[in-house]
Order: sequence, then structure tokens, then C-alpha cells
Amino acid sequence: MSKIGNIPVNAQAGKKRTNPLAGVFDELVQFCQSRSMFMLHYCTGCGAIELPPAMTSRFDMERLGIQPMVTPRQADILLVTGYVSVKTLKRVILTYEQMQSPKYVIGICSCTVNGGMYWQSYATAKVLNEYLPVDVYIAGCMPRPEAVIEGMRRLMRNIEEGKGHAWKDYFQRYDYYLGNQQHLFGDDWQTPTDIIGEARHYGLETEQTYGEHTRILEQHQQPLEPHKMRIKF
Amino acid sequence: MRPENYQLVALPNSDEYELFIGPNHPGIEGNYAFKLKLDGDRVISGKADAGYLHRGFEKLMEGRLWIQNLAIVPRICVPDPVPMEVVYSLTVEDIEKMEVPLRGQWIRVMQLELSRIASHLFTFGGHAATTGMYTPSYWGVADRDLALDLFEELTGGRVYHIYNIPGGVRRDIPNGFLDRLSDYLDYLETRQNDYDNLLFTNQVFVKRARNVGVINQEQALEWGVTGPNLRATGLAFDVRRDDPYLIYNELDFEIPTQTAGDCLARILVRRDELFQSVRILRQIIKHLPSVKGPVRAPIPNPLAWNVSMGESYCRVESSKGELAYYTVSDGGPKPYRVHVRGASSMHAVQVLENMAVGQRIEDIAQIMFSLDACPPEVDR
Amino acid sequence: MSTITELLTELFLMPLIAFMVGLAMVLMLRKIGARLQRRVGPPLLQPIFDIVKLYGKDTQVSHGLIHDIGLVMAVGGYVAAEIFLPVPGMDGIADKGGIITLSYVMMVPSLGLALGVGQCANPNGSIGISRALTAMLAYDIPFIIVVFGVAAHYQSTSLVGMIEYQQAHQWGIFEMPLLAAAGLFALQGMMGKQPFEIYVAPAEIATGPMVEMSGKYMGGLFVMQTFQLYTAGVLYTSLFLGGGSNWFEFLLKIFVVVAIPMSVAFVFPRYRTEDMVRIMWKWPVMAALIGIAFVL
Amino acid sequence: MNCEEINLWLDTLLAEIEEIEVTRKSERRVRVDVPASSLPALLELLKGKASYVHLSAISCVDWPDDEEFELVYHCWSYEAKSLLSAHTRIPRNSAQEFAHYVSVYDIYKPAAFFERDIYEMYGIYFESSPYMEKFILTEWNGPPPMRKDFDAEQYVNDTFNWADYHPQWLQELEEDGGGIAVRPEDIRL
Amino acid sequence: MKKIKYEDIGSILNPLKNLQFFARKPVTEPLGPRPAAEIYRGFHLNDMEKCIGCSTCQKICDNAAITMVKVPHLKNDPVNGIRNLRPAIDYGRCCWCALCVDICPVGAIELSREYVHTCNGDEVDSYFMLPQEKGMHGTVEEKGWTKTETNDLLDRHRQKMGEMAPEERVDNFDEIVDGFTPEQAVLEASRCVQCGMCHDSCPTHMHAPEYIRAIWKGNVEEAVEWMYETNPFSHVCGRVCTHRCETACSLNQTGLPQGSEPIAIRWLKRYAMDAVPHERIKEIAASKKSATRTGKKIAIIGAGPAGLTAAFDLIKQGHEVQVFEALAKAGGMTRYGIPYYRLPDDILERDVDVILSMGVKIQYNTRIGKDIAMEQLHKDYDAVILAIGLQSGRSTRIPGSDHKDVHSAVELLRKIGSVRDDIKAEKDPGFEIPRSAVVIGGGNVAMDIGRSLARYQKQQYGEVNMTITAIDAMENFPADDVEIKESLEEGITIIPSRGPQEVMLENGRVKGLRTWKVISVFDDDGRFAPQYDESDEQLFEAEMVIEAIGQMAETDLLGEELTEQLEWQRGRIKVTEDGATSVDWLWSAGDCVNGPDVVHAVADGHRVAESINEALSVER
Repeated sequence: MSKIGNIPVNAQAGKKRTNPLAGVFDELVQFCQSRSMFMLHYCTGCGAIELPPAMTSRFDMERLGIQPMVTPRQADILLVTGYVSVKTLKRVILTYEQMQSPKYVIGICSCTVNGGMYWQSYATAKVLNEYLPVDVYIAGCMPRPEAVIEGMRRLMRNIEEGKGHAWKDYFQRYDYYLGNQQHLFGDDWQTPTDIIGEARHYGLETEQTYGEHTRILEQHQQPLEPHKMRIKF
Repeated sequence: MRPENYQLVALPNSDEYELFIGPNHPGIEGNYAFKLKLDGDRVISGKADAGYLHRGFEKLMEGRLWIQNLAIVPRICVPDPVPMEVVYSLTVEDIEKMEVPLRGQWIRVMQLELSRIASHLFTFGGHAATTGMYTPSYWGVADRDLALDLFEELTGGRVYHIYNIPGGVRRDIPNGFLDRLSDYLDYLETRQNDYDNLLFTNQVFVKRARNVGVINQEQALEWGVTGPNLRATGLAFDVRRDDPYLIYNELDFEIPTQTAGDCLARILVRRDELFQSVRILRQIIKHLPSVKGPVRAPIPNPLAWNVSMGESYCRVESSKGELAYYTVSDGGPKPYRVHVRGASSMHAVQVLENMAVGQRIEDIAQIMFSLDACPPEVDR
Repeated sequence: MSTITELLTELFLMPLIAFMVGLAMVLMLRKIGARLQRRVGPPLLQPIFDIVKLYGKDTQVSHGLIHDIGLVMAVGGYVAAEIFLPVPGMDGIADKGGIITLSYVMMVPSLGLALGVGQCANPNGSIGISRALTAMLAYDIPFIIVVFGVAAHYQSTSLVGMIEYQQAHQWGIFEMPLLAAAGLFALQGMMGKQPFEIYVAPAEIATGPMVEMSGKYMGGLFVMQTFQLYTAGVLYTSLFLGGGSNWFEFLLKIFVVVAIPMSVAFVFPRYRTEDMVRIMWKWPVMAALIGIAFVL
Repeated sequence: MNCEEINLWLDTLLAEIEEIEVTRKSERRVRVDVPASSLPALLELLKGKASYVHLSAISCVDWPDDEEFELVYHCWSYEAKSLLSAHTRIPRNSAQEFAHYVSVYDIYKPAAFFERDIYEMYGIYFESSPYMEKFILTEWNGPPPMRKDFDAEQYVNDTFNWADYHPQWLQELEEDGGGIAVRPEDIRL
Repeated sequence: MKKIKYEDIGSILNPLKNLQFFARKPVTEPLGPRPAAEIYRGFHLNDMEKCIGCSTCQKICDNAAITMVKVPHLKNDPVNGIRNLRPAIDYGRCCWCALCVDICPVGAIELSREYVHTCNGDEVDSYFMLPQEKGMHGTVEEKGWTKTETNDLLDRHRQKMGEMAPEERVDNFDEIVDGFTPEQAVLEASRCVQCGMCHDSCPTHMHAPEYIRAIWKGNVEEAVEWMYETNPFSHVCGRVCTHRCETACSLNQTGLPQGSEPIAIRWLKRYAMDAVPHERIKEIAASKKSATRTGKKIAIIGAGPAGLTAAFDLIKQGHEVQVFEALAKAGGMTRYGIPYYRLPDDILERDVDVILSMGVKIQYNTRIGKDIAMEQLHKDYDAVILAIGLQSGRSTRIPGSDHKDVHSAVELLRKIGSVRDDIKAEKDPGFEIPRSAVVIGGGNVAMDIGRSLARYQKQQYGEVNMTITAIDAMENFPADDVEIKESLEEGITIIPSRGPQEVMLENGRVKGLRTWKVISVFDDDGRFAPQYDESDEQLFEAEMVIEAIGQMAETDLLGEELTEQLEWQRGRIKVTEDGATSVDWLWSAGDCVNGPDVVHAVADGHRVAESINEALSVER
């Protein structure tokens, strides 16, 4: 077991695979990943109103193996359902970083692409993939449940074909994403997750992982101390 | 700088601790947060934290033409968008002294009531889910979806209808729409028994909801509670009847009330209200064919429409409570100021904060859902 | 040699069968829910997809050794329980341990979970586990009374013996209807289904104990769930429905047994903790005690 | 108390409060203009004597040309079924960080929400209001955004980037001598 | 409805009744998109042929989602109201409100029922698309939200302009239309969608969108400023312009069930000019005048719109300008060709006065070639502009057309115009008014003379007996529709599709006009070659026949030498685009080179002034 930041991690990733069946095994895992997607239950914007229909009886996403999960740790997909205000964006990033790889982001509605109808708004972030790598976009304002399901199926196809790797991009070009985040949130922005450590851990670090923005981060970073907590039973 | 919601806080030297519900939490309606200070599982105090859905609507509206704002107003309350469009149109019509043709008014009321049904069905599911019963939310959302199908047929949009326009509505109703609406109402009435058995008379649910989140009439008036939440405390007040707009004074409907003021009373009021809406819609189905004429009064070219100088405060009864817009025009092509008094702006913040004190942690989500608070109305 | 090999084979096969049957039960659970909720529900292999997916996650966050041990205890406890549960043709060590051991073994997973979750330092998890332990306390009282009653009735603590007795005479459910009813109640609590679902409560405490579980830990919980459903079903079948003389009968019985609490779960909300305790200590305990009185 | 009595009572109010101006806009809508100093007294009377127990909203309008903020208190009477909007104007104090006014929280509890909202959006400080702190805009560092002198569009253009599209069809058009002619931001009305 | 009381607690078994749903079919829809509703608001469609590129959709779009893209292979013809711009939609902004559909003046842009579009994270480009007939993915068969009469947002109909009733106006020369009231003007201006077609189609490219918007804002002075950028004859153009802008106007659409009338751009111009005090107009005009003097002298022959516009421009640029006018007053055809009821003299006087106030000098009653030789001008001035207009009418040359009672329309109009100089009598034009007359021609001149004479007839004989006949079919009459309508109202008979064959004489007096029915006017190649149906002969009895079939210039003032030096083209002086003739000091402008129309003349004046200014600056 190793540690990323102060969170201990077990992972096989990055290990040399010598097993001849590794390829078959990987395909099996990919297949299962594409058919079992846990969706984070986070209504960031108004597009969230079309998710209940998509999840419930009428359009029943569970047919595709998609079910809502309530914590980021358990989720595979982060649905960004529409505009993200700057305040929400911080939480979205935190949430995203807490999710376990492989993880996928789906950008729903116009707003995630180019600001949507809130393009004049001082409070919302405009282009989502500046801050997070996005796997699939679904057009609409907001997209109907059928369109959401079509988007999910596109993601399924991508995963099955081994194409959905946007999450790796976050490690590989962390400096870019961090730079955009800092531009919006200020230089003292930091999250509890040690992305660089994680990138190193997975062997996903590239030249673009580091840069001026990560240096700024290092200056401000404070170690996260878990708080002691007691609960009266 | 880390957002505080992600730190776990233990208060020094005591058994008290803080817990964050939201913004990413299934027990919160929408993207909203509620900070709790707890002693064991009893709430000492609660503090609402809004702004996650803040888009600066009021600022946006000042930067857009009068008619362009139609597209953004429904976004202020996603589950129940029609009252937003209507009340905005009402203020503009009031300032311009425009008369909406009768047929347009009837169609508006039809939408408003259908929207109320859709919204309440949504709320039932949400409320039930906070008590651990998920089946009503599956049913409710699916039944609401049938209403959305009707909306789609009527307005061309499932959720955001953008169908009301200052002066009336954009198009006339399609052929055979009233028959399909009538079928839907029949269907809803056949479902009533299922819902009653599953939810409203479910012993366990009643036990969970009764005497939880009690607010009496005096407190309700003091804290500015409106809508079904006020009616659940025994005051039969409804903007539709007491400050009538459109053609509501020609319609025959009751104002359901309860006196207990707890979660159960609130959901029962909503249930009765849903079937009152069915009753209103039946009257509309009967009358609408005999109301002839245009559906909308002509408006000037929207690109160059200077609404005359003036101000207007218009209110409607949305499914969440009293919804009001204060619109000021300086005689220009864009609104000078639009103030949105969201129906939930009281419920989700001060009322919830007050109600939470002394409650158990397992009831907080239920209280929030039973108030039917809609966070985007708070954030705007 | 044959007995040892046979035993070892049985010890290996019994958890494996439990797992397979448990997966089918999970599927059934979801299908029942889907049907009541008027929808289609997941595909047939969904439980397997979920578990393989969770084990195939790249990141696996652990919260320390105790966390891991807790999970091992949770799964291990049930795996251990499986070998105390006789199935047609295989008795494992059921005749040796008896029902008392089984009852103790079945507490291990909850304690293990409590241990593991406590390490996560997530308030939701802590609240959840405190509720879970309370819930355990609540359903264990009637459960233990039922177990004692049954044992007293059959004059045996061996499940194998009980099954043989029932197959020879009459099903326990007909001889001790009150105890069977109380047992069904306890079963509902044991499976953590509504109205006794308070410790998961996604809407309040974000699935409680599971809140910090992810990747293979979550997968472990999913595996645990399969064992849990299986254990509950087989135990009840063995106590009251005469076990199974052949596989078809056996499987039919356990699936029917498990289907009852599952169906009930989808039409009820959850009780509050104290309500749950009150209910559990009132009706099932009363029924069980009266049942014992009849038995004795 | 019915509508006529309210009207009568409002007339007597004219005598009680200085510089008050009452306009009846329709059967259920009354507009009252009062100087800032008399407003709390008016609201006190409205709630205490005239059954206007429900504060529907407090709206703020920025009038930079007049160097004033207009505050509008919308009060509703459940008994008289009439909505009274009390308008008052306070100086804008552009030079200072905040304009100041008094809170009516002790008269109407809902005022706390609206006062906090106005505090955030317009920078008006309400003395003795219970929550004079950030609520919606906790993570906003700019000026109060609803003020007319805050140019949101400018801010957005300075802060955010826009998506950069180069679809195939556009490239083909550009090769033929066409391409983007009028961008939407060029012709905003 | 079953009531539930608060106190009711159902049986614990009640919820279990819902286990019946095991036996009910699920309500789940099959996977895959359902067909959307009939008026669903899905992705955009655009009829590329119907779309006129007016970019109104772009202006209404609340999300700034529409970019106008130039599509080179499409028709670009602003004069007929078509541009090759087409809307491209950014689905990263669009909210499917369909306001673009509702406002589209032609109903080209529509929404489809298609609603599924997904793409991978790196394919965001697909969110920006140019809608076509087949939609985003080329698969759309059915339209969704389209334009109907009900959801049309544009105000399609003009403000009613007050005007005199036919019986009131027919016996006098008072101006017919009242002009807009301020309220009407604002409302009319508010109909404008600011597409700029009018600007592109106007010969002198007046800033119509800008001044219309200024009028809408209530700022008439700003409107006048915009007008003086391009047109010193705004008063005149506000009344008698041929308003190509209104033809090109996006709102000038046929084929819509609700009908659609163009913005009354001309009347708005007139309104703004009338609303601003004359002195203020002078100031506005003067404010543009250059402070520096170039010392160059330019002579302009003819004080018509072209000449005076050139004079106005040149003096603004600091040159010294001298205008020579053969007649007693300035204005050219606008004074001597357009009847009083359309353009009162005092209005024209104001335009001329503004130009004079800039410092332009006019020498009246000076005929070049007679009083001053061209050579003299060449010597005295750095440049000369020939802006003499078209003074004489063309003749049909049919038998009998040389009779003294067969007149050319321009000539008569000039007589009428001259008489009015001293307002001694509106009632006496200085020639004998016929009791009955027939006008040959279907243009505005024909209408002018017909209506003028009709007024005299009414005054003198108490009844109108006037026939206008032309070779064209009614719908192809070159005259404005309004003119035709008003003529008919005033009791004039208009008989289309008649080819004049002979002026019938009897006892030395004109008896009437013999005509044949026209079968076709042009041959297959589009050349003028009328075909007649000789069996359908008709005789119009009249005391006077007036020919109004076109005008020509009298160029004898040039002198023989110069005439030979110049290059000619089909009887007109050949000029470059800038109006320069083949002689380097001589420019030519106005009707004599470029069509009979005030606004063209003004445009010509600008062009020539620009050209001269350039030529002179190069010299310097």
C-alpha cells in the first residue's frame, strides 16, 4: 500500500502485466465497466430535472446498468447537468477528484459547452472542459431523457472500445486544468486530493503535468489534517 | 482555500459536531446545502447555504430585451416553470395595460394547473424518497412524464415551454389536445387509489411524517410562509382565489387545508390540491372550446419594443407558494429591474432553519422536501 | 480420505453456491423493485457486471488497515456462515457448529463493518454504523428468542437435525406459526430492508456505512450482500420450511422466502431508529415469547 | 377590516406620517411613497393596526442617475386582501462601500432574507439586521453585482474564454471565400 | 375524489395491495428516441433558398447563439433583398426557445423534431452548425416548430398614414399625405428589424437602419445627422423617392398568409426632416464642413439633385463651387418635373437652402453654350460637372404624333412647374387645359402629368376626363403602386396593355388615340418588340395626347468640338463608374447619364464629387 498525499492507496495500475490472459481480462473489465455505470447523484444545474425521468419507470436507465449513487467514491460517471456556477464548480472539481478512476464526465445541456443561455452571467463558468476533461457531451437545453440515454450509450460504446480515457488527460495535463481553475478561483485554490502524487502513482505524469500553476499550488498547499471526530451514541 | 463543505469539523471539547447536507447529497432538493450543528443526532442549529445555482437572473434580465427574457424566466424554478412565464408576462401586460384575449387566459390557466399537477407529482416522489420509499418517486415521475408529453404537444417543449408571451400564448392548442388531456385526468384519477394505498395512508409513512416539522399558523404568518405550506397550518389562503388573476374567479374550486402544520399535513394538502387542479382542468376542458377568438394580443416588434415607463408587482400561486415578480420599466427596450420573489425563498432558508432546530437528523431531509423548497428560486 | 476431501470440497463449494445463488437473489431483488416500480429493470447479468466493474477499478482508496480488516471480517463472517448452513446433499460443518455458533458468526459482519467504517472518519458513515449496531440490537433480540424457541422445540441446536425432523414430521412453520412470523420480522431487519432500512438511508446519511467504500471495498460489500441474502433465506428455510430434499425444492423455498421481505421493502418507507427498536422489541418479541410458551 | 376601511384608514395615515403620498392603482394595489425616515413607522402601523402581516418582498431598484436606491416593501393583508407597496428612496453613497438603511426585521421576520439579499446584490447595509453577511455570493469577490455600474458582460468577457469552433463545413466555406461574417456580439441590441 | 383525513391511518396491509403491480405491465418505453411531438422544438432547419440573410434571427437570439456566415455560392443581391449570409447555430448557447423562428421575416428558419445529438469530448465542433433543409445530421424529414400566423412576432402592417380623400384633393395641388405623427413614426420605426437591406439597396446607401432606430428612440436630430451623411436632398427624398429600400426591405414579403408590408422608410425620413427645425438642419449640415480651403474651383452645370449634391459634397471638402442653372430656380426635375401635390416647392426650397447655406453659389438663368461657352468654363475652373438631366421627352413617332396638341409630358410639367414660380394662379398653367386627354406611358411621369391635368380639369370643367394607357400589363407598370392607386381614386382611367398606333385627327384637331391590344412586350431574348392583337382595336377619344414614354438629354450645349472629343454610348455620354468622361476635366452626373430618379442622381452626385476630389488631390 502506498500513499497519495495522506490518503493510502492500493492500486494495481502501473504494474507490469505479464499474465498472458491480461488482454482478455482487460476486455472483460471494460465490458463490465461499460455495462455497469454508477452515476453520481449531483444536480449541478437545471438539466438535472430530466434525469429523474431518465432514471425512473418511463425511460428506466437501469436497463443499461446505470444506477444513481450518492457518494463520489462509488460513482463512475459525473453528470454535469447544465450550467455550473463558480461556487458549484469548486465542488464539482472536488467531487471529480474524489471519484475513482476510471471515471467519466458527461456534459449535459448547452451551458457546459459554451456558456449556454447564461453566457452573460457573472456567476457561471462557461466552458466546462477547461476545468475538467469531458468524455461525452449531450446537446439540448435540456436534453430529453432519450437523448440522455443516447449519450450514455455513446459512453458505453466508447468504454467498450477502450476509448474513454479523458480522465487520464486530467493527470497528463494537470497544469492546464489547474491553471484554468486558478484563474477562476484565485491562486490559493487547492483541493484535498494530491493529483500530482496520483499521476505519479499511475505513471501518467507527462511534461504537461507540471508547470507554473503547479508551482503556485505548491507554494500555497497546506497538508490536509483529518479532523478528529467523536459521535455520541 | 478549500470550500468548507468538504472539511469535517468537530467542535472542540464537546459532543457537538457539524454535518453538511449538500450540495452534493441525495437528501437535498437540487444543488443546495444545509449545515447542521448536531448533538448526537439532534439538531442544535441549522444554517442554509445557497448560491450554488446562482446565475444572476436579475442581472441577466436587465441585459436582455423584454421578449428575450421569456426564454430565461422558466429556468428560475425548474420543476414548475409555467408560473414563472405567466407572472413575468403578467407584469409586462400590467405595465403596458395590455388585455390578454380570453382564450389566451383560459389556455394559460390550463397550463398553470397542468404544471401544478406535474410539480406535485414530482414532490410526492421526492418526499417519499426521503423517508426511504422509492416506489412513489418512480411512479410520480413517470406519471408526471405523461403530463410533460401533453406539454410537449401543446408547447413544443417538455420542460421549458416558453409558451407564454406578453399578450397571451404563442400558439393555439393543437387538435384533439383536450381529449388527450381528459384521458390523462381520467388516468390520474384511476391512480389515486394506488397513491393513497402506497403513500398517503401508508401507516409507516404517516408515522414518519406526523408531528415532524411542525409549524403553527402564528409562526407561519410571522415567517412569511405561503402556499400549500401555509394552508397546511389552517389558513385557507390562495392567491388564485383571494387575489385573482387571469380567469380564476370564473372557476369553481376548493382550497384544501389541514391544521396540523406538519409534514403529513403538507403532503395531504398537496394531494388534495392536485385533485383540485384536476377539477379545474375538467372545467377548462368543458369551457375552452366555447371561448373563441385569438390567443394573443398583438405586440410591437420585439426587437424594438419599448415597454412604457412604470412598475408592477404581480403574484401568482405556484405549486410552491406565492410567486411574485416586481418589474420596473424605464421606458426602454429592456427591463430596468426585475425582482423575483421566489416562492421558496422563505421556505428554503429562514423557515427551514427555524424548523430544523430540535429535529432529528433523519427528519431534516423530509422537512426540506415537505416544504417543497426549490433552491434555484432562492439563488436565482 | 474421502470424508476429508469431501468435507473440503463441500467447504469450498458451499460458499461458491451461496455466492451464485446470492447473485441471483440480488437480481431478483432488483427485478422485484423494477416490477413494482412499473419498469423493466436491469439485465440478467447485472450483479456480475457490477462486482467485476468494482473490482476492476483503477483507484482503490483504503482508509488504513482496520478498514481492510473490517471488510474482510464482513465478507469472511458470511463466508464462514455459509458453511454452517446445510444445503441439499452438503452439510458442511453444519452438524458440528449448530445454530448458536451460526448466530454468533452472523454478528461478525456487522461488527467488522463497524470497525471498518469507523476508520473512514466520515460522519455519515459513523452515524450509519451507529444506527446499524442499534438495528442489529433491535432485530437480534427477537431473532435470538426465535432461535431459542426453535431449538427448544426441536430439542436440537443442529440445523441438520432440525431439517431432518421437519422432513420427517411437519414444517416448522405449521408447528410454530408465531415463531415463524416473528422470524420473518427479524429477517426483514436482518436483510436491512424497509421499513428497517434506517442505517443505509441514502437521503439522510448518504448510504451510511457504505459512504466511504469504493472500488473493491464496495465490491466486497456487494459480495457481502449476496451472501447476506442467501444466508437469511437458507436460515429461515432450514428453521421453518424444512430445508430442501432436493435442489429444486430448496432453491424454490429460499427464493420465495427472500422474495417476501423484498416485496414488502418496496412499498414501505423506513422507520426511525427508535421506532424500529420499539417495533422490533414489541411485536416480534411478543409473538416469539408467546410462541415459546406454546413450544415449551 | 375590509377594503374600504383600509382606504379610510390610509387617509387618516396621511395625517399621521409626514410627506406620505398614497396612490391607489387598482382595487387591490396601493402604492405609498414615504420618506426614508418615516418608513419603519409606516410599516409598524401597517402591521400593527392594519392587518398587513405578510411582507411579500422587499425590492431594491438602483437609480444611479439620481444617486439613489429605491426600496419597495410589498405588504399583503390577508384580511383586506390588498397589497400595499411602500416606496422609499435612500441615498446611494457611491463614494462609500455601503449605503445604509435600517432593518425592519423586528417588524417583519421575512425581511431578514430580503435585506441580506439586497446587502449582497446592492451593497446596502441594514443596521441591526440579523444576517448582514454573504449568503448567495459567498465566493464572489467583485462589487455588488446588481448595481447598474457593474458591467456583467464586460466582466464575463474579461474572465472567461469561449469555445473555439472549427467545424469541417466552416473550413470548406472559408476556402471558398466565405466564412464567419457577423458574430453575435457585434450586433447586440 | 376520496377524502383523506389527517387522522386516518390505513391498514398496515394497504400498501401491500400494490403488490398487484407484479401483474401489471411496466410503463417503460422501448430504448431509442421516441418520435417527438408535432410542434417539437428540436434542432434547426433552414431553407437556404428562402432565407434572405437578413440576420434578424441573430438579433432576437437571447443567447448570442447565432453567427451569420457568408456562403459564397448563394445569391447576393441586396437590391432585391437577398444576401448570401446564413445563420449558423451554436448549440453551446442555443436554448431552443424558437424566437428565431417566430421572428424570421420570411419563415425560412424552422425547428425540426430531431433532438438527439451527442458527441465525444473532443468533437465539440459538431455543436456549431449551419442548418440546412435536412437538419443537423441530414436525416430530418419532418418539421417541428414552424411559423404560423399566430406565433409570428413581427408587426407586419404599416401605420396608417393620414391622407386627403380623393374628392378633397382632386381639385387642388395641396400635398396629399399628412406625414406621420410622432407616435405613428415611433411605432412605424419600431417595426424595423435592422437588417440593413435598405442600406445596401439604396443607390446612395443611406443609413436607414440607423436613422430609423434614432427615430424609434425619439431622437430625430440624430436621425437627421445620419441622413446628411449621405443625402442632402433628404426633404425631397422623404417625399418622392422611388424607395428601393422598401422593395428590398426584409418585411416586404409576399406569400405569407398574414401579409407583410415593408417599413415606410420614406415617410420616416420625411417625418424626421419635418420634425427638426430648419435652422438646426443647417447647423447639422454645416458641422460636417471641412475647415480647410483647397483653392480649387469647380463649375457645375445644372442645379438639379445631382449637381447640387456634388456641389454640397465638394464644398464640404473645401472646394469652391459655382453652379450654373438655365432656369430661374434651382431643383431641376424635382422642381420642374414633380407636381406640387407630391413635392411642395417650399419643401424643395428648404433642401436647396441648406445647400446654399453651405456656401454654394448658383448663377440662375444662365444657359451654358449660349450665355457662357463650355470652353470658358474649362478655362476658368479646375473641373466641370455636367449635370443637365433629361430635359426633353421621347416621342412615340406614331402617325399624327407631330401634331401641336400632342405634347411631351416633361415639357408640360415644366410649364406647370414654371407657372407656379409666382404663385399667381394655380389654376392657370399657361396652356389650354383639354377637356379630355390621353397619356401614353405607365411610369411615374405619366401619372404625374395625368394627375396634374386631372386637377386642372376638375378646377376648370368640374370633372376629370383623363385616360392613361400603356403598353405594359397593369402589374408591370413602372409607376409606383401608390401612384396608380391614387390616380384611380382621382377618377383617372388606366387602361393597360394597349399599344398606341395612331393619333386620330379630325378637322386638324386631335380626336383620339387608336390602340391595339398587346400580346407580349418583349421577345424571347428580352428585347423590346411588342406583339399586337390587331383585331382588338380600341379608340380613346381625347382632345390632347401626351407622350410620357421616356426622356432624353439635350446635349447641344457641349459645342461641336467637345461633342466630338467625347465618347458616346447609345446616345449618352460615356462615363466611367465615377462619372468621369473621356475628357479629363469634364465629369457628368445625374439623369443624363444614370437613369431618371432623384436618389440615383444624388448617388451620382456623391460619386462624381468623390472622383473629382480624388483627381484634384492627386494634382495637388
